[in-house]
Parts: sequence; structure tokens; C-alpha cells
Amino acid sequence: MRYPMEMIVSDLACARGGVPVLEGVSFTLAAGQALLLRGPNGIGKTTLLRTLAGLQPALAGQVSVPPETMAYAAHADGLKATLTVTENLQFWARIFGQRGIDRALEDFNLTDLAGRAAQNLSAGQKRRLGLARLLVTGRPIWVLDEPTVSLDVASVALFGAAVRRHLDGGGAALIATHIDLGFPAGQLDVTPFRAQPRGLDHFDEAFA
Amino acid sequence: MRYPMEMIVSDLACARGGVPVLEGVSFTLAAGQALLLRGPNGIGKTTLLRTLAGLQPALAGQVSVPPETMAYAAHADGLKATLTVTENLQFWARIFGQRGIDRALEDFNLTDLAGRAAQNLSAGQKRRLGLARLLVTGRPIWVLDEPTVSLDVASVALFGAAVRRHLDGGGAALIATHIDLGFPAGQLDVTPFRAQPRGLDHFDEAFA
Amino acid sequence: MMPELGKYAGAVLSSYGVSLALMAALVLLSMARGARVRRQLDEAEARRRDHG
Amino acid sequence: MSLWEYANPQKFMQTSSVLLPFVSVLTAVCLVVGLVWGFFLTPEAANFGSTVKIIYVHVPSAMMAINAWVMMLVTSLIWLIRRHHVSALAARAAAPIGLTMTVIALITGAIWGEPMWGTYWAWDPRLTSFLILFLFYLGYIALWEAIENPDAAADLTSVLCIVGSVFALLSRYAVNFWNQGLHQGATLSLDKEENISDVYWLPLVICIAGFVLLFVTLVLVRTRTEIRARRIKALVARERMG
Amino acid sequence: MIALLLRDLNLAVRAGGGFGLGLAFFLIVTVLVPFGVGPEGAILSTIAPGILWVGALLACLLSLDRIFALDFEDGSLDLLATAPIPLEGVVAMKAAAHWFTTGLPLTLAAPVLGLLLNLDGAGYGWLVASLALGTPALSMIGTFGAALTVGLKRGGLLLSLLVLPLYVPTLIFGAETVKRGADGMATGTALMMLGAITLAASALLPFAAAAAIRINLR
Amino acid sequence: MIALLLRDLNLAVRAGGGFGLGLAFFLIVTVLVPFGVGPEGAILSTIAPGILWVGALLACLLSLDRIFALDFEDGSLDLLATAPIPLEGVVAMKAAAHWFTTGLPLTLAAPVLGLLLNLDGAGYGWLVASLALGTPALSMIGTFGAALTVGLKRGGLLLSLLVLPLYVPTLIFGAETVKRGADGMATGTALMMLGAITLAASALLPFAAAAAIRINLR
Ligand code: HEM
Ligand SMILES: Nc1ncnc2c1ncn2[C@@H]1O[C@H](COP(=O)(O)OP(=O)(O)OP(=O)(O)O)[C@@H](O)[C@H]1O
Ligand SMILES: Nc1ncnc2c1ncn2[C@@H]1O[C@H](COP(=O)(O)OP(=O)(O)OP(=O)(O)O)[C@@H](O)[C@H]1O
Ligand SMILES: [Mg+2]
Ligand SMILES: [Mg+2]
Repeated sequence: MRYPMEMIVSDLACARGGVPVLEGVSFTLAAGQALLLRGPNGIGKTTLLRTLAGLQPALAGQVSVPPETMAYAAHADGLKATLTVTENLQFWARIFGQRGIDRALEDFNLTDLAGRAAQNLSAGQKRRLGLARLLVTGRPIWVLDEPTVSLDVASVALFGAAVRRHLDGGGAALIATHIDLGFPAGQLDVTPFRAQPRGLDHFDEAFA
Repeated sequence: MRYPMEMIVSDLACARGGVPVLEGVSFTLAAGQALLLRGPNGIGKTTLLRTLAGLQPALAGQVSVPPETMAYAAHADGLKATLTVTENLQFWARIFGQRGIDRALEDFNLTDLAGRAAQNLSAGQKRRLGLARLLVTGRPIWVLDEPTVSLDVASVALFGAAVRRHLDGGGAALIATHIDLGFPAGQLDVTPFRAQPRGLDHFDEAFA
Repeated sequence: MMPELGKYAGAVLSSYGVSLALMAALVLLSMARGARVRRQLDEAEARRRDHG
Repeated sequence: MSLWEYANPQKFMQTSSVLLPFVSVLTAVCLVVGLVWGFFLTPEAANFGSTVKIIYVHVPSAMMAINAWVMMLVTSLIWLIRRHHVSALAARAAAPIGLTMTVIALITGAIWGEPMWGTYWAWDPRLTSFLILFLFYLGYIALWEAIENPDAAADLTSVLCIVGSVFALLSRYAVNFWNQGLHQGATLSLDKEENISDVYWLPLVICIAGFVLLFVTLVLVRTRTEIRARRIKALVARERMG
Repeated sequence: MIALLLRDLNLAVRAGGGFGLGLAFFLIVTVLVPFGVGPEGAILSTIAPGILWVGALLACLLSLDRIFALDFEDGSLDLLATAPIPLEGVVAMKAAAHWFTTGLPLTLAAPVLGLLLNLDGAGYGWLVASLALGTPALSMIGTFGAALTVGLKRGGLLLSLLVLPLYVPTLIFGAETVKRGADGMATGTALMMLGAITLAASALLPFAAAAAIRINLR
Repeated sequence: MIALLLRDLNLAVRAGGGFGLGLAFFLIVTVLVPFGVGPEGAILSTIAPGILWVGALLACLLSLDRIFALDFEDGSLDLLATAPIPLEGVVAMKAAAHWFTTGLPLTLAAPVLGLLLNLDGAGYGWLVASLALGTPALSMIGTFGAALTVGLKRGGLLLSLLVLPLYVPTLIFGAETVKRGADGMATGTALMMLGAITLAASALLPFAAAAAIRINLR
């Protein structure tokens, strides 16, 4: 999966619920790099990540990234409560045209839980499963929204190790988080990109 | 609301989905104290808190606590997406027979968001609202399950301050968390109380 | 003045009544909402100018 | 200068404010003349008795009920293809008018049905199609109300309007297949009876013109309101960003 | 406790008209039946009482799964269970809110729909009376069913399956009242039974429902 | 893509029988109608084709809101939208899964329920044929409606309101086929129209539905 892969974001503006929240965001993320998005609650990190993942249109600016290279993990994990850990992973592997979920299970210490239904996992175990999903997508750019929520210290370390391995393998990661993840990574505080309230002097601007 | 108030847990055992997860848990929580529950993912913190809050029966042991003194805050916040911040808080205040939500709004920096519908809040803002709910219950013992999930550093500090004020006012708090909350508190690691797999030598024991 | 409607007076009058009432209600509601929204917009624009 | 310029909100506001006084006066004149003429000055018909006077509210409202939907279909297509906001808002503004017209046609028809067919309601194809149209209007309006993001609401209701139109046509055909019906329509067409046609025809045409003009007036007024509401929303959001 | 009722009504109105939609479903069921059965007035007026009652019942049924589901998902139910009001009261308020948003509008709209189905003139009064007396029982029984299935994914159809047999007596007496009323026969017994069902359901089921919720929250 | 279909079927079976419950609802509607309408065989057999079709339609309708709702809530839909399969394919698979869990069992069970309603002997074959041809259209149209309302709280009843007028042509042609079949009349046109609706719906609606989902995810 090692092909020249780079994500270039230039002068991006994005909106939530029709209200611009961030503007002028620019950065480059090359293979092997990780970038941590920082910023206080409500600044627009989630909105930015959703825009990058293609789930919502940008207000302005460009995102240049090879097609089908991003794996997005949101606040919610996309797990089916009645399926087992294995079945959940296998499903996503097949959707992304991959096979082999064993490494994902091992990396996130889920092997013991493999036969357990997702609804019988604790909050942290569920989260680990959600993260393991990233490994079975086979995609090089991970776009993660607060991935370590509910994880204990040991699991955060597991996650850090998984990210580092992914970077070493030529992947990249863009992570919105409030805590320290314990591996070297660039930081981007999005606070300065907060969208300025516009004048709305012209009547038409209500429709922009 | 200052009356002699103490929570004494002795030799408690609790089960999740019919499987015992913790046993022999004992501790005392007096007015003015905070206790942090520690332990790796899946050890049974959530289960323990739900048992204490009276949402599920204990397998064995006693919980002695004055009636109607506990306010429980779970992983989910109990917010109605279409109601505004004020309406959500007011509802819970009325259910708990309290009035006056202004202090709660101020303490969690929600005054600016007061008229916003809960669905239009970011993850951290929602969480702040969920925590503000504790203040309008008027109850002395807070039982909190990972309260700081999704909160940024400033909001964690707000939360710490709120807990400290609560303790100073004669309240108590029992908090399951994986991170450092920045205020002095007792710690209880529940790992040693992990339930031992029992023999199931007698046929009847499957029905215990 | 009133035309002779015969045994169908009730039917004719009630259809005119219902139609005119519904149309009047629609017109009035449209105008009322129009006026309200217009007032709100004026207030909002005034606030905007005050704040700069 | 292209026609599309009127799709600019500002331009629309200006033009419509100039137009509105004329259109509304014309509407009032046509409606008063047509309805007064029809109600007071037309004779009874042989087979309808005095109920023939109902035609002056029944037929124009029935026509407008259909035309309003057609107009919504066109403006929805314009929105989807050219993304003119005024177009989407005009569709939103027209829906309650169409709904009211449908209700008027249904109620006056029901009232007319009692003396003519001995029942308020029969499952005649034309009547049934109107009932289905009523449901389409309800669903369309409910969808607008249910979605908060205005652009998403415009998109989704437009999609519904297009798909709904196809199914409305299909229903019309299905309903005809299902039941042959009682509704007078062409069999009692007034134009065929030469001797009375003129007597009824002229006031009817004036009433129809009145209803068309009423529709235009209301669409203009309501679209203006919707545009203002959109601007309020934007201003309030801006204040919140503060 | 009244706060809970008000909040639920408020939520119903906010969410795009909890009122309007239950009603709309009733309308649509009564409209669909002639499409299936055919347009003949005589047949329609024979089956009108039955169909109207079945329609009202289905309209109630469809909105049942929301009674607790939303509160369960967002954690409100856990919090309500630990709040200082008795869970029985919560259940009763939920049932009341359901009736106000579904049963009451259905009752008021039923005569118009009776028209569509060619209901006999004498039947209209009895239709309204039987619905006014019977729909509270539907809401209460439905709330009980919803309490049994709270927390189950895809509980909706299971809920219908559980509740429908419980609805049968109400349906029979309700439709019978209207049918006899339309035919000019005595309706006393049937109407009395309806009232008795409603009373008994409101008196007893809140306790059963509260118990069911407690068990489901474990 | 087939993985999605298999998962959905698997989920339907796990969650206490997606198969069984759609069916059960159909059964219960057909059972309730005699309770409401009364037990006279002649009346029942006149209305049987209509009631059976209305019942099948309502059973479909009830399960529609789950098509996307669960996937939306747990975030799967976001992930599917960014996955390497086209969203149109996702929609088509969802509709197929809905049909396998609802339309197919309904079709197979309908003759038994026809018995309960005294359906005329000649009608059974046409009942099965019309359901087999018509229920795929119900699933596809319903999936479109579900796509329009995905993400709306309490979308369930709004969904019914949107979808039911769209169901009218299918219902009319379906019931008409059975009625004519039972009376020994020609059924060609009605059956052909059913097939045409199904074909057209499956060809065009996935695109509309995928567009609706993209808009709703924004
Ligand atoms: C709820 C019931 C009814 C509905 C929805 C309804 C609907 C319509 C519609 C859609 C039209 C066509 C308007 C056009 O030309 O575009 C129409 C015309 C007309 N309707 Fe009705 N109708 C109803 C009941 C009745 C009844 C009961 C009568 C009288 C017995 C009646 C008499 C007429 C006549 C005379 C016309 C004009 C026909 C022509 O010039 O072609 N309608 N109605
Ligand atoms: N529908 C909406 N309408 C208006 N504003 C909204 C809407 N939804 C969210 N917002 C606002 O948009 C802003 C950005 O939200 P977003 O979820 O992107 O923040 P975030 O940086 O991810 O915060 P957190 O760290 O709390 O998750 C917030 O201030 C939020 O209140
Ligand atoms: N229905 C069930 N059946 C069997 N075991 C279950 C069931 N539900 C949860 N468990 C298990 O019970 C244990 C305790 O879960 P609990 O949620 O209490 O953990 P926790 O300490 O809160 O973990 P976390 O920090 O991840 O939130 C976990 O190991 C979990 O896998
Ligand atoms: Mg966020
Ligand atoms: Mg936990």
C-alpha cells in the first residue's frame, strides 16, 4: 500500500449547520507523519474532520488527496451490538476489500474477546474494537476524532503503538484529541482559524 | 442540604449480564470526600456504579446510604436533542424538585449557549451540559462514570472546580476515571476485587 | 338582493362560506407571518448595526 | 439581462415589492367581480339547480391545486439544477397555498356531492386523486418542517417533489383503472351546452383568473417572508459566533 | 411529574408534530383500505366501524416504540429511575403524553374519516364516544408493552406482537359499540366494558410497567 | 457489497427474528380485521384481497424506519459513505435485505392468511404472484423514504406519511390483480403494471435515495 500519498489542505473553510466555523485552514500531511489537531471544545475539529473525510462539502478551499485513501473514525464506532467482535471486524474488512483480521485483533488486545457480542463489551473495549476497524480498512490516511475516549492507560499505549507502526509502514494520521498520546507528532492548533463573523452587509449573503 | 451523610459499601459483589465481575468491594465515602475509581477497561467500574446507583441489584454485600441522596451521571448524558440547553436543565431541575439553573449554567460556562438546542452542541459542550445537570439535582453524593470524556483542558478544570465546591459544601463524589482530574481525592483501584471464576461444582450454582 | 337558492341554499352557502373562510385564513396567516418576520428582521438588522 | 437575475434575492425583493400592489389590486378586483357575478347574477341550471354556483369556487380551486404542484415541481428542478435559493423558497412558499386549494376543492366537491350524488364522498377517480394530492402536500410540508438545515431541506424536498410527481401521475392512472367513477367532468361540460355556456363561462373565467392571481400574490408575499426568515437565521447565527 | 408530561408534549410538538403525524397515519390507513377493497359504498359502510377502530389501533401502535426508546437511548431513563419521583408516576405520565399526542387527536378526527368510509349517520356519535373511552386503554396497554421491550434493538415489531393480543378486547368492544350504534341497536354493555378496561388498565398497568422497566435497566 | 446484504440478513435474524416479526405483524393485522369487521364469511371474502394487500403493505411500512436508522445512530452510515462501494449499491443492498426479511416471508405466508379471510379459491395463485411482483417495489420505495428521513428524530411517522401516497399505485394494482383473479377475470394489465413499477423503482430510486443520504449526512 506504499504509494506516493500526501494530503494537502489549502485555505479550507467549513461550516456546521450552515454556520461557518473554521476558515483558512492549510496544512500538509505526508506519508509517515502524524498531525494532532488541537483546540478547545466547540472550535470545529469534528466539523473539519468530517469535511476532510468528504462527508460534507467545504465552503471554500481545496483538499487534495488521492481518492479512497482515507479511513475515518468518528465519535461513534459503527459497531453492531448483536454481532461478535470478529463478525464486526470481518464485515468492515470485506466492505473495504481486505481480508485477515487477526493482526487487528492482536494489536488491540481483542483476541480474548473475539467471540463476544459487541453489546457485552465495556466502554473501553468497544472503543478498542472501533480502533481495530482502522487496521482492516487497509487505507493509508487515518482521520480520527478523539480516538482515546474511555481508554485506560494501557490501551492508550496500544493505540500509540498501532499508530506508530502505521506511520512506519508509510501511512499517515490526522488526530483530533485533547490529551497527550505519547508519540511524536506535529501539532496544529485550529483556534487561530476560527471563522470571523462576516458583515452580512449584503442581503444576498444570507444565502452564501 | 447539609445532613450527616455517608456512603458505606461493604463486601459488595456485582454482576454484568449474569456474570460476576467484582466482589468484596468495601469502602466508605464521607461528606466532603471524593473517591476516584481506577482500573483497566472492562474491570467493572460501570457495573459497580450502576449497582450503587440502584439501577441493578447487588449479588452480595450491602450499600448503606441515605435514600435519595445520589445523583448518577452515566456515559450517556440524558439530553433531549431538540430542547435547548436551558430547557434541558430546567426539566431535570423540576424533576428533582429544585429551581434556579443559573449557577449550573455559569459553573460550566454554558451561559452563552443557553438558547442553543442540544443537538447543535459539540461533543464537549454536550458533556458540559450533562455535568451541569448534576448541580440542579441538589443531591449530595455524585456518582460519575468517566465525566471528563471529550472535555478540553479548560473544561476539565471547570469540572474540577465544580467538584471541589461541591465537596466544600458537604457533598461527596465517587468518580470512575482514567485520567488525572487535578484535585486531591482518594483513589480506589478495583482491580484486586475482580471476581474469581467460581467452581460451579454443584449443578445448582448455575442458577446462583 | 339575495338570489333565490331554493332547496340547495345550504350547500351553496356553505361551500362559499368554507372557501372564503379558508382563503381569508390563508391570506391573513401569510400576512401576519410576513409582518412578524419583517419586524424580527428589522430588529436583527438593528442589533447588527449597533454591534458593528 | 437574463431571466435568472430575478433569482437573486435582492433583485427579487425589489421587483416583487414593485409588482405586489398591482397584482394584489388586480386579484381583489377579479375575485370580487367573478364571485359576485357567479353567485348573484347567474341563473340556475336545469340539472344542477342552484348548486351550479358552487362551480365558481370549486373549479378554480381544483385547477390551482394542481397548478401549484406543477409550479413547485418546476421551481424544485430549478433549485436542483441551478441552485437559486429563491426558487427553493418559492416552492416552500407555494406548498401551503396548494394545500389550501386542495382542501377547498375537496370540501366544496363534498358539499356538492351530497345533493348531486346523495353522498359526501365517493371513491371516484378524480376525487381520489385529489385525496392523494392532499397527502403529497402534507408529506412535502412536513418534510420541510422536519429538517433544520435549510439547504438540506430544500434538496430533500425537491427530490421528494420530483419522485412524488411521477407517482402522482401513476396514481392517477391506477385510480382510473380501479374505478370508473361518477364525477361529471366532460359529460356535463358546460361549453357543450351552447345556450347556457356563455352565461356560466365568462364569470368562471374571471374567477379562475382571480384564483391564479391570488396564488401569484400569495407566492410573492410568502416567498418574501421566507427570504427574510433566511436572512434572520443567518444574522442570528452570526451573532452567536459573536 | 407534570414537568415530565409537559416535556414530552413539548418534545412531541418540536419533533415536527407528534400530534399531526399519528393522525396522518390514521388518515392514511383509512384511505388505503378502499384502494384495496374497492370503491363500493355498501361494502365500505359495512366494514367502516371495524376498519376505523383497526386504523386507530394501528396508529397508536406505531408510535408506541418511541415512548421509552428515546429516553432509554440518551440515558434519560436511567436518570429518571434514580430521580425522586416514583417510576410508576413516570410511566403514567408517559402514557398520558402518548394519549394526548395520539389518542385524543384520533378521537377528534375520526368523524371526518368515517365520512370517507361511508359510515352510517347514526354511527358518528358512537364512534367518538367509543374512541374517547377506549384509546386511553390503548395508550396504557401500549406503554406497558413498551416498558417490556425497552432496550431491545428492533424492539418495534416485537412490541407490536406483544401488544396486539392485549388490544383485542378493546378492539372488539370498541368496534361493536360503533357497529351497533350505526345499526341503531343497544350499545350499553360494549361501552361499559370499554370503560371498565380503561379504568382497570390505568389502575394496574403502571405498576407492571414500572416493574418491567426496572428489570430492563439492570 | 454482498457482505452488506449478508450482514443485514444476519442482523435481522439475530435481533430476535426480523423474519418472524414482519410476518407476525401481517398475521396480526389479518386477524384483527375479522375482530373489527365481524365474522361473516361473505363480507370477509369480498374484502380479503384488499385487506391482505393492505396488511402486507403495513407490515412492510412498519419495518422501514429501521433500514437506515440503526446504521445512522451507531455511525456505520458515515463509514459506509466513505467506503469504497458506491452509496447507490449500499441503498440497493439495503432494499434487498428489507425485501428478503419482509417481502419474501410475506409472500410465502400470504396463502395461509388468505384462508383466514375466506379468500376465493381462484385467488391464491394470483395473491402469491402479485405479492412476489409487488413487494420488491414496496421495499425499494420504502428505502427511498427512509433515506429522506434518516437522521430525523421521530422520523418514523413522517416516513409513513411520505411513503404511503407513493405506495398507492402498487397497492391498487396488487389488490386489483387478486380481486380479478378471484373473480376469474383477466389480470394481465394489473400484473404487468406491478412488474413495471417494480422494475422502474429498482432502476431509478437507488440514485434518488443515495442522493438523499448524502444530503442528510452533511
Ligand atoms: C371532493 C370532491 C370533488 C373533487 C376533489 C373534485 C375535483 C374536481 C377537479 C379536479 C375538477 C377539474 C378542474 C379542471 O378543470 O381542472 C373538477 C371540475 C368539476 N367538478 Fe368536481 N370535484 C369534486 C366533486 C364534485 C361534485 C360532487 C360535482 C357535482 C356534482 C362536481 C362538479 C364538477 C364540475 C361540473 C366540474 C367542471 C368540469 C369541466 O368543466 O370539465 N365536482 N372537480
Ligand atoms: N446544527 C448546528 N447549528 C449551528 N451550530 C452548530 C451545529 N452543530 C454544531 N454547531 C456548533 O459548531 C461548532 C463546531 O462543533 P464541532 O463539533 O466541530 O466542535 P469540536 O471542535 O469537535 O468540539 P469538541 O472538542 O467538543 O468535540 C460548535 O461550536 C457547535 O456548537
Ligand atoms: N451482557 C454482558 N454479558 C457478559 N459480560 C458483560 C456484559 N456486559 C458487559 N460485560 C463485561 O463486564 C465487564 C465489566 O464491564 P464494565 O462496563 O463495568 O467495565 P468498566 O470498568 O466500566 O470498563 P471501561 O473502563 O471500559 O468503561 C467487562 O469485561 C465486559 O466485557
Ligand atoms: Mg468533536
Ligand atoms: Mg465504563
